[in-house]
Amino acid sequence: MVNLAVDINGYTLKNPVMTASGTFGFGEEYEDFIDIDALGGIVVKGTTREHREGNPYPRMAETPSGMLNAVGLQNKGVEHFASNIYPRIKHYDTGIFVNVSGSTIEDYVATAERINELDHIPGIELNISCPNVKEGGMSFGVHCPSAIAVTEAVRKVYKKHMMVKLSPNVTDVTDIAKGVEGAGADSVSLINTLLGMAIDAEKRKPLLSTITGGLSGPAVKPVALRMVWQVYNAVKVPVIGMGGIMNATDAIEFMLAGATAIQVGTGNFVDPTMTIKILDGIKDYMERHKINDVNELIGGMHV
Amino acid sequence: MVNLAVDINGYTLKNPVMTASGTFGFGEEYEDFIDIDALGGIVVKGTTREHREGNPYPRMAETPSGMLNAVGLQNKGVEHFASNIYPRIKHYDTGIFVNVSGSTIEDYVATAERINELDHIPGIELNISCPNVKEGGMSFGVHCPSAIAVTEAVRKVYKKHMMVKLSPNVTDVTDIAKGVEGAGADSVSLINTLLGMAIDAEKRKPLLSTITGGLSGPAVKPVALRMVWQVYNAVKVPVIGMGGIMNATDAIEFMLAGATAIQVGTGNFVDPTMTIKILDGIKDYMERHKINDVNELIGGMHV
Amino acid sequence: MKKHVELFKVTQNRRINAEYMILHVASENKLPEILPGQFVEIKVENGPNTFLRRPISIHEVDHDKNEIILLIQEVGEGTQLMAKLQPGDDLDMIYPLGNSFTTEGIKKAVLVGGGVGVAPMLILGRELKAKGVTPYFLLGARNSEILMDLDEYLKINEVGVTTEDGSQGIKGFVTDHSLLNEQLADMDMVYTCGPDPMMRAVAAKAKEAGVDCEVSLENMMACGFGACLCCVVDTLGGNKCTCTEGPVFNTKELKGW
Amino acid sequence: MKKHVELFKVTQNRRINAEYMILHVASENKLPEILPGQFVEIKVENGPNTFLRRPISIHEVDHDKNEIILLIQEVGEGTQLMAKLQPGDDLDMIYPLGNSFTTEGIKKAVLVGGGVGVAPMLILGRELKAKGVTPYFLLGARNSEILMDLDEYLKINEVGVTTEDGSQGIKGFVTDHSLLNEQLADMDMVYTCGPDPMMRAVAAKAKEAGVDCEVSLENMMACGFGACLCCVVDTLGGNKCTCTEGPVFNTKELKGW
Ligand SMILES: Cc1cc2nc3c(=O)[nH]c(=O)nc-3n(C[C@H](O)[C@H](O)[C@H](O)COP(=O)(O)OP(=O)(O)OC[C@H]3O[C@@H](n4cnc5c(N)ncnc54)[C@H](O)[C@@H]3O)c2cc1C
Ligand SMILES: Cc1cc2nc3c(=O)[nH]c(=O)nc-3n(C[C@H](O)[C@H](O)[C@H](O)COP(=O)(O)OP(=O)(O)OC[C@H]3O[C@@H](n4cnc5c(N)ncnc54)[C@H](O)[C@@H]3O)c2cc1C
Ligand SMILES: Cc1cc2nc3c(=O)[nH]c(=O)nc-3n(C[C@H](O)[C@H](O)[C@H](O)COP(=O)(O)O)c2cc1C
Ligand SMILES: Cc1cc2nc3c(=O)[nH]c(=O)nc-3n(C[C@H](O)[C@H](O)[C@H](O)COP(=O)(O)O)c2cc1C
Ligand code: FES
Ligand code: FES
Repeated sequence: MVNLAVDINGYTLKNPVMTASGTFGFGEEYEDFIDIDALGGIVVKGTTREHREGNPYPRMAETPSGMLNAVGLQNKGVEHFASNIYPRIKHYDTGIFVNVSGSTIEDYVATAERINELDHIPGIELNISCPNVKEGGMSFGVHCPSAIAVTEAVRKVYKKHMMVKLSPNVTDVTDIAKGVEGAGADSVSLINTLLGMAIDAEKRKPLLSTITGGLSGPAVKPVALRMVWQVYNAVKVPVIGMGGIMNATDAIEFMLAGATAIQVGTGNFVDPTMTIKILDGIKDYMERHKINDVNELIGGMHV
Repeated sequence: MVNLAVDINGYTLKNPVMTASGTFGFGEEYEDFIDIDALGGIVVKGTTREHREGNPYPRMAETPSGMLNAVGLQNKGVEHFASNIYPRIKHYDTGIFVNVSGSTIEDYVATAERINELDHIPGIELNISCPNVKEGGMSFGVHCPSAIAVTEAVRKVYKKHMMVKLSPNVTDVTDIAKGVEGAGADSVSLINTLLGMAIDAEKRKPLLSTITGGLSGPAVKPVALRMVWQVYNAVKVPVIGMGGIMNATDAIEFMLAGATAIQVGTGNFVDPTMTIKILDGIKDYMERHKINDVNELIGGMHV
Repeated sequence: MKKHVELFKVTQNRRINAEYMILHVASENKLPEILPGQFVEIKVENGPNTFLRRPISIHEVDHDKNEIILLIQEVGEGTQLMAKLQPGDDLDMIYPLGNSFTTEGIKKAVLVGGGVGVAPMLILGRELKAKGVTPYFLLGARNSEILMDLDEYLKINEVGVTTEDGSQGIKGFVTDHSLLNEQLADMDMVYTCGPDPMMRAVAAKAKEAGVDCEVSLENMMACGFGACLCCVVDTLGGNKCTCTEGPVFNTKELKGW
Repeated sequence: MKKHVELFKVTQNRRINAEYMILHVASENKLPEILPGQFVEIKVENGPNTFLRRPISIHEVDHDKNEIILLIQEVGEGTQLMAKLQPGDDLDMIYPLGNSFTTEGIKKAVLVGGGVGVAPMLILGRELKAKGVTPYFLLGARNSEILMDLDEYLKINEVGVTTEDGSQGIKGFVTDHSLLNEQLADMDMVYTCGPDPMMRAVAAKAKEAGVDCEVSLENMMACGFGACLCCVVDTLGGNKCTCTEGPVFNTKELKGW
């Protein structure tokens, strides 16, 4: 038997396959298709202090090998999550991470504090990289001082695993990664979506209500892989990689570039069973390459 | 008859369709396929002060809806261009722009000075955004002070049209755009390639000799469109847009987002007649939409 | 209702006119219950520009043959590739998705389909008839060339027709037909699916007459099963997902209708 | 030589074994002169992961029928889609590309093809024979199952065969064959195309025997016609483009060979 378990700085995932926030609902949306418990971890929907309606429709556009979204963190607020959703999903035998977002540092802190009380949530993913909200979100994550400030503030109140999700819309992602590592991040995840735009040439109008939105899917994979590799070489905390992963080969590429675990995002929409196929594919690869421990893949690219 | 001519800050292109540097050789490579004189302009290969061998093979990898390249400015130097290539191509009845690159400010200045002497070259494209060279190149273009410094220095010696080519690998492209505008750029062109990486999972090796390379093609189009729109709203000089343009609809989207002219890059490899098809497609679109002057499209997106 | 992701086999692909075709796809398994108004999400293979699945309404279900029947209009690359499917080809679908039209407590109803929006009306008409409701069909098209073959509908009940050029039925829009005017007050429900302006015009007629109206929305979808929150419509109860809480909505719930 | 971009029609697609097929494509126009060693760049339609064209050597040319004949091995998505082409399908090609093998001043030559690398050897063998040169073929394959049909080669001259499992011809690699050992000193030229390690081994044999060796390189290409500078090989004269200054190089020019 091969070992698939990976350790992300003190917390063990039974395997490196996780799901990306905003693409996997609360897990429940996928229960008809797969066994959630088979996954290494799931990151649930972006959660904020208060209820948010998100952006107006239209919120998505298809692009070459990818999509733009402008959902804008629609969610019912952390209290609703804690009282209504958490009780329904806490039985999952997988690492449930809550993606925490906000417009102010106080928002982030209040949300993280509330999540800290939930026994079956081993960690949060601090989303300082959402490009689809007017205030906060990505603006925190693209400048070092604000990224550090929000991470430090949340660190004070959040006692479990704190993963910080980085934005690719920066000149030097390693700066921010080192900053949040210094501010107490237990791990970093990347990439969030690349800021993009799409236009309907016939109607001469933007395709999204917000004009710009977040690009995801295979189109961004080369950028994501590059950033994972850069960050892996810059920080000591584990890196969780994502961006366009559609199959086991993609997942393995991210691990070779330095990811300890990976998240599947947009791919879940195309094939809701994709995570399980990726998990099986990783096992096949390990057998073919005679690798007994998946940890051997991490940063295993020969340069 | 519709008007296709556009003015880029004093220089008139007979139509808005140009070709992107490094993808169109010196024009000669396409003579078998199209009439070069039909184009609005061509930007020839990245040219440096001295001969450069470029990076070792392998230099390219295919990615979803795009490609990575790591050519690394292979060229025979500006003197070779001036004495050997220029005499062969100067008869083209189209705007020939030379893409100027370098490792130091002195390099850029020396190259631009030499090009300034060539009568049939109406302008240069200052490449401060090449991700594939160890020194100079992109490092100038991702920070405002160095972008301004190189632009100012070249402005002193270069008397004709100076287009400055911007890197997308930055937190805020409008900062750099405003900086180079202030430093004397007559126009800005964008985007150059996004820094990316590809891995061969079976061999556990990077696919490029340089590990990372520049991503181009339709995959980057949403990012490019967004940046063109941001820069159009930030500067007064004309914007020349590119990134993943494969057909007339794409080209029109860039113009609606604010581009005065567009450049076709990677698309030339897929179809060496693509520029002409785009030109014809723009005319069709104008007829269908009863637009007599292509200038009406510039920034014509209704927001 | 449990959702399935399954590889169907194309058994028939019949072109009806220059724009539409009818696609039959069969399952190896016993089909589950499928409600009128539900839809499938199709994975389009070999499309360089069809990254996401495409939502298509369920037009008919043949439980004997375990076939789902779809009415598809060619509009872009995805539907063009569907038009090329041959018997024996695989088709990867997620189904059944979405809610359904309300059929309880209705006696007489008008079913208004415009263009390819007639798709869910056939399965709905059958279901209504089976439940003892009288369904009056009203189908609108640009011209007779792209109007549906009416046989299947006529087997259920009478069919009103409008064409914009008057080449068949009443000349004009569906809202010009007597079914949505003089006869409307008799109805308990108007069901409609079609282009947005048509549905809004139909809903306005229904509102005027004080009759309930259910519309089937065709919002852009990335997933189709409630995971992405891209497909929302603004309702009195806030943003709702068209793919799980719709595609069918009573227009009373919708803001701005 | 003028390059063309043209829509050809597939006239025949014949599978030879589990991995290879032979594709005939016809032009409506008179084909221009095409030299042995030249190649085409094929646009693969409907491939979500085949953005760039695919370079394929010219295997044979039929000037009477204006047909170009290609030998293609299925290795990935692009070649798999080529394998599915049917007579009547369109195929967008840029051709003829690249330089060619040297045929002047040669009397006797060995033509070594490994795997799908035999592709340019048939057209080269014909050309040599027409010029009065005696071509000795040496074809290597993993096993007899994927070895080419030898008929066309035998019509030209004798054919040496090696298979790695000994299922046909000499057991071993092409370099184990007497044509590249005892008989080599008699030759004026060794031409070779195949996997990189094989070509290097062949080149080493030639060097040892003091015989010139021309290799056809299969470097990764983005354009195929000299515009991108991606396909370079390191030569004594600096980086040269495999697509315009190659694919055929005399190994004397290549660094590290
Ligand atoms: C619930 C629902 C049921 C539908 N039922 C049917 C049906 O029964 N028959 C039928 O022919 N069509 C139906 N449609 C519309 C169908 O989904 C689109 O026509 C199809 O996705 C277009 O794909 P394409 O690749 O051919 O065109 P594209 O080139 O992608 O786009 C052409 C146009 O189609 C629309 N469109 C594209 N993608 C989507 C999407 N994911 N969701 C909604 N609209 C889109 C856009 O307005 C676009 O401008 C339905 C849509 C929804 C949401
Ligand atoms: C000058 C030249 C002549 C060739 N002649 C033939 C021939 O006659 N018959 C034949 O079957 N094959 C030939 N090849 C190889 C052929 O181009 C590749 O097998 C093909 O491009 C693979 O495409 P794919 O989509 O099937 O595989 P992919 O999935 O794209 O790749 C599979 C493998 O093929 C190789 N490859 C992919 N793209 C290219 C490219 N653009 N250039 C070179 N290699 C690539 C890579 O090593 C890759 O790992 C030739 C290549 C060159 C450069
Ligand atoms: C529809 C959609 C909604 C998303 N919502 C969130 C979110 O709430 N929080 C977050 O951190 N990332 C969000 N993301 C980003 C993804 O988690 C992921 O970082 C990104 O999509 C790249 O991965 P992918 O290419 O595999 O999708 C969202 C992405 C999509 C497509
Ligand atoms: C093979 C290759 C070589 C390139 N060389 C240069 C160069 O020398 N100078 C430059 O400014 N940009 C260079 N570029 C970038 C293009 O000019 C263009 O900015 C980029 O490819 C985006 O446009 P596209 O998606 O249409 O290709 C190169 C791109 C490619 C693909
Ligand atoms: S389409 Fe994804 S939630 Fe409705
Ligand atoms: S493949 Fe582009 S120069 Fe050779």
